[in-house]
Amino acid sequence: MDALVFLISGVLMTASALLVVTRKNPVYSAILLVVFFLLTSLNFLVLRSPFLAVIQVLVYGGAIMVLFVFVLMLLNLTEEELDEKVEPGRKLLAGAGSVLLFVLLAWAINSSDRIQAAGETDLTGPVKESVARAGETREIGKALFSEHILPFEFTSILIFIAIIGAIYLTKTRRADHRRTAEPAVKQPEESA
Amino acid sequence: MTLSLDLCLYLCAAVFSIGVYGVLSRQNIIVILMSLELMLNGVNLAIISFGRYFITPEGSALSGTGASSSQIFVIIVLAIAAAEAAVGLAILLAVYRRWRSARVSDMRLLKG
Amino acid sequence: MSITLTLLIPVATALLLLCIPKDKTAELRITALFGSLATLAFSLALLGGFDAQYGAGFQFTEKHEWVPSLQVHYHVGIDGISLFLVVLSALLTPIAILCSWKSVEKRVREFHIALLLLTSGVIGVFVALDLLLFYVFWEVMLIPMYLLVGIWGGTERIRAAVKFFIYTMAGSLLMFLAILYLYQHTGTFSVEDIYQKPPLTGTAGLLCFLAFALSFAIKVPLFPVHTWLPDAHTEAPTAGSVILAGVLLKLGIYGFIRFAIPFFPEAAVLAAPWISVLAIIGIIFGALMCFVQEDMKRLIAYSSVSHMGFVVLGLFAFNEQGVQGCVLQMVNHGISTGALFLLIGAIYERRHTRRIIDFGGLAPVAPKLAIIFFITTLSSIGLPFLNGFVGEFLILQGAYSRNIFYAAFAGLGIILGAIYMLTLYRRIFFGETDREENAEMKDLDGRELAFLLPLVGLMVFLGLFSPWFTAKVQPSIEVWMTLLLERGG
Amino acid sequence: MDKWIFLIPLLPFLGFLVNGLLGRRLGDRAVAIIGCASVAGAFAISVASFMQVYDAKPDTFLQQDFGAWIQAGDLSVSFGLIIDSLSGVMCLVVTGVGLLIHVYSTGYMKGDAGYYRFFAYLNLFMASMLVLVTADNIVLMFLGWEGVGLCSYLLIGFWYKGLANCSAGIKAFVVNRIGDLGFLLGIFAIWAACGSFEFSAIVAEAPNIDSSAAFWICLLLFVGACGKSAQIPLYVWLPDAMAGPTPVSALIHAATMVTSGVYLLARLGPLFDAAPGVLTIVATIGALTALLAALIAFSQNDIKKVLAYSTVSQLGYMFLAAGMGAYSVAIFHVVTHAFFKALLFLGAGAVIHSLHHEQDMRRMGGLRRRLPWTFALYLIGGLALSGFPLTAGFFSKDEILHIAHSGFGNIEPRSVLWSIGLLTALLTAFYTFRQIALVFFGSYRGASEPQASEESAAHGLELDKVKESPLSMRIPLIVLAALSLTGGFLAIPHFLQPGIEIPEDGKISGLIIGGIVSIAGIAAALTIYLRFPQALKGFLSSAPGKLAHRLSSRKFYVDEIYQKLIIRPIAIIAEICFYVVDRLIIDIILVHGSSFGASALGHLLRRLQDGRTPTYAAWFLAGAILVLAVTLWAAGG
Repeated sequence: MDALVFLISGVLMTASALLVVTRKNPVYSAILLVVFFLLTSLNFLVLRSPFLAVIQVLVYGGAIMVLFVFVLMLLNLTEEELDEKVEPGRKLLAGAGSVLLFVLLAWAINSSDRIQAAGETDLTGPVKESVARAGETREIGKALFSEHILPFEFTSILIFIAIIGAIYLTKTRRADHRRTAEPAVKQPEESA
Repeated sequence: MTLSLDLCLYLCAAVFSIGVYGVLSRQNIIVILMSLELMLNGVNLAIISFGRYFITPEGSALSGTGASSSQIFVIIVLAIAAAEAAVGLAILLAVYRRWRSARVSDMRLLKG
Repeated sequence: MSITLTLLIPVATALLLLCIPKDKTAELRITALFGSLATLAFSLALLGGFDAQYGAGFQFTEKHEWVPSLQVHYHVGIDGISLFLVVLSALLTPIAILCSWKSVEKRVREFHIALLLLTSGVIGVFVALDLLLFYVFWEVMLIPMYLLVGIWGGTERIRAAVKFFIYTMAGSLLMFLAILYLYQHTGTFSVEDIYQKPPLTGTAGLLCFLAFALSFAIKVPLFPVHTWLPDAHTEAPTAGSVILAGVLLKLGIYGFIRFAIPFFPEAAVLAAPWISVLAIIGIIFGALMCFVQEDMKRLIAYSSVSHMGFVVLGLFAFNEQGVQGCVLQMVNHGISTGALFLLIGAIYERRHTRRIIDFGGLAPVAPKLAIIFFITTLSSIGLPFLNGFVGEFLILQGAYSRNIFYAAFAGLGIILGAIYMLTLYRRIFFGETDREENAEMKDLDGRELAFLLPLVGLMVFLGLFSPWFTAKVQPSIEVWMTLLLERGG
Repeated sequence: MDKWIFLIPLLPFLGFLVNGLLGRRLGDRAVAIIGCASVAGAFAISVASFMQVYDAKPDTFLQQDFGAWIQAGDLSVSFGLIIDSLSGVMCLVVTGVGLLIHVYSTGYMKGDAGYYRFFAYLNLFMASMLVLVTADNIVLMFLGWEGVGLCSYLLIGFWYKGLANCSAGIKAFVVNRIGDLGFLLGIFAIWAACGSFEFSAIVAEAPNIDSSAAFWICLLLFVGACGKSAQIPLYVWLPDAMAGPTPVSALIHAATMVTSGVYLLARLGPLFDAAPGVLTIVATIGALTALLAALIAFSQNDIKKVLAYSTVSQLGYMFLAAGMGAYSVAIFHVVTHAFFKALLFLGAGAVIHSLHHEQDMRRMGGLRRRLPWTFALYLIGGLALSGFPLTAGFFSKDEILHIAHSGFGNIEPRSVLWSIGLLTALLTAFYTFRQIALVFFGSYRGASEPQASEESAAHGLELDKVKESPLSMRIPLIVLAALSLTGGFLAIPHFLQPGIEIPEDGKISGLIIGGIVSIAGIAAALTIYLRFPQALKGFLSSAPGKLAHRLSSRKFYVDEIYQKLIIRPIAIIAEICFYVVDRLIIDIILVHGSSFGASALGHLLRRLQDGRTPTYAAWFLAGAILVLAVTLWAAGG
């Protein structure tokens, strides 16, 4: 049953991911990305991580996607701007590179004995208990606020800094206004 | 047929590689950022899979201590991904205001 | 009587300088001076407490764990060979500060901080008994020197500084590789432990030796990797030149003595004839270079190449006379060449030129300068009665015992040395005082005498009472020679 | 007395310190007193020590050791002084003649701006020379050896405003240094062979040294002696050294320093005896130098240059004697030569002083009436130099010729060298009296030939303004004249080598031949220059005469040859080294070449860094793939 769900959602994930990176219009990409996130969340459930599945939907499907869409709206790129004009050679190279990467990764996965041997070990007693409950919210909370409190706090500081940075970067300054008002945009070529 | 670790990992590798392709082939910075999110998701999925299957009699092999380590890992990655998306998009906005372009090829100041 | 204190005082003084406002130059100078004098006092305490009869091993050792996982220790100690080099470094710092009293006006605070850190770094190199610690000091002292040349130097300072930096960096990177290889091979960074382990032989030993040797040869500098020296000297401020000539060049020789040769005795013996020949070429070549120089500082720089060739020659004679002469001559060269740079600095301060043809007939105008310059010149050309002779005598005796032709060809350097130094002296001090600027030049003042007379005193003292020096060094050299023999040198 | 011998060099040294450091404030009078008193003290102690050595049995000596000077391993050099018969004699000569010259200098240098400096240098010279003489080991001797070289340099360039003087000083120092290198290598060789630097040990070890080692040691030492004692090929500095004040020429470049090479040979006599090959070289070079210098002396116009070449020539005699193994005879000539050559130089100094620093003999003449004292004393010196019978030079020179003719000890007679020596004796008498004729006889030419010499300081000094020099300059001359007349009766060879056996055969005939040669030379010179100056002019204007004169007056072009063959090439090599090797090959091609290579590589790599993030990302990916592939390959393989 698990395997079946996983496989179906896996195929869909791959497909949606491919569509995300290939759609010309970023709005489609964004919508497909939401689909991808939801499918991922499903797979998290299959892998016995219910808490993460929820978080995945909330953070990725909610917060991050809203950000993306919001920015898309803000920019409101025109048709011409959306035209990427990527040379086919570049696409080919990128494709070849990523396929090569996938092949290598697959080879690595395939050739690793430990990965092949990993599976349901026969667990007994309290260990089995704790493993079974590892994905539960309570366990995660316990671990997060005891054993992993330091990284957790660091992460919060990091996010805090990121917020400040984001605000600072997006704050419109007068100089920017003036510059944007100028018709002649300074060409990147010149500044190079 | 049962679900196994290598199967999960193949999926992760596929998602990751697709993300890489996106990063390399696209010009639109927003899409590139989306591709980055794809890559991160691939990694997250891998971590979860390892946490699920790499179990020794003492507990999860990922950290050697609590069984929830992989979950914590992913949570932190998630938080960082959120931060990254926020900062990245903010930079994108600033860049767009400056140069009226969201094309990554137009940014070529990064050289000596 | 603690090495660590001697190391820390300059650093502490540098930190103290940071707390003084940068426009209070007088206070800055005085603080730096006292700091350096305190360093000198501590190094003299080391000298006083040094026990020449102690026998094998190092004295005043301190050992603390630093990076336990790599077995890196803070391990310091001195023997007779490093003792005088430490004292020399500590002696030249207050002199360098005094000689810059008026000539350095730019970024006074940073200047003194750089000088003090340089002192610390240099002393650190001489006392480090842990290879990694040694390497850290070796690199650390590079930076202040680079800054001294690059910020307070002459017109071409940047080029000179970069040349200096690239040369020394190139050498030290190779050395670092060799250190890591050695660590992999012996499993320790401790110098004393490596002495006890069987030495690296064969190709690996030779390659490691060459890596060390290149780094040290650049510092010495040995022909043909000497060309950074004239540039660095010419562009460096007087204080920088004094430290450069007085101490930095000795680091290379010291490295040979402490590390390269005892670590890889087989390779050292194999390379000795080649290095000796290079040293002799350096002696003659450096001397010949002096004939065509127009700038007196550059001339002295080339004479340093020549003199350091002697030092290397003595070391690679691998006999007691040669090594003893080498250690003595290191100190001698520090004193006499240091004094020459100070004198040229004093002249430059007055006339703002170093071109020899701008001078002439200074002897009646500035008799004190003339006398001290003359004594220093004599010391530099190795006249008996002054320090240079004893060192050169021992070196040549050692070289003679190794190979007669070494001594004969190196001896040519003595003749050439007399020619260029006396000609230089004649061109500066003798003849008619035909230029008005020269006729109005002031003689040395009290401050300058205060740092020159001790050096002159040392020249005479070491020239007449060298056994005081050699007796302290002798046991360490004997230990070194036995070590070399035991390790198959 | 042996407790006090350290004062012999120390007193003049203290004089040097006091005069050098405080002289400017002390005033000329005090400086002169300190200068002379310190040397007088050294002289007194020398006399006392000498008497003690003289009274005692042969082979006694006074020795004093002040601990180590240089020490390294088994090598040790001590501050040790020794007074034996040899160094005693030398001490007496050095301090005695030195004292006279100090006294003379008080008058000669009067009014010179560098008065105190002069006495300081002179005292330093005395100290160094006395160290050289009294040292009991060869390294300490080398200290004195270099010290006198230094003082010679300082005193030649005493009038430092003239760059030519300074260059002469440098030339002297450098040529000496060339010799010193030989000396130094000889010292090293001695240590290698004997394991000691002490003269007593070296002499004791001498018979055991194998012959080739002895040959090289002695040859190297002889190179040193050649430098200091101005022998072929290193004699060129001595004539130039006449740029110094005349008392200096008398003291350093005639009486004392230049004889230290002979002293060295005498000191190490037994060692040289073990190297007969070197002795042959020594004797040959001595004889050739004697001849060459005498030939050059012929045509010199500078009063001091004539004396300088005559010094070189006389030193040649000394080496001829030493080369015959008769070191004591050589020292005998050293002593007598010190007397009469100092007398001649000081006499020349008196002439120069009276003529207000005129040195060109073409602007002298007829001075015997205006300077009767000087003339008389100079004449005595000239007679002694010419070997006029019964003067000092007669005995010592003829002893040398006699030994060369009859052989000495194991050494065979060398008739060729003897004949060269005899010819030189004739030439010596001739050029000496040519000089006397030019200076003191004939008519005064000082006012009439104004352009004779460009260097002349005096311009047409009238004869009636020429005055005799002061008493302080005359007394030393009188003492030296007395010694020049009587010095030949001192039995120095017998004193130094008690068992000396000088062959008796032909001794008397030798003396007679010597006397005749000397008188013939004198007579010829006086006749030609006073009676037949026209004939001389005629000869000089003929082709061979011109050639001979040019060769002689241009000193056989030796300086020019050295200039072309040694000095120029060195200068050219230096230029080439600097511009080609240092600048071009090392700095530009190697250093800049490598930096250029690095920057070219950098330019190439820069192309990769086009500033586009995707490109960087692509490289990033490539790197990742590479790492992955390598890791897998390594794990799989």
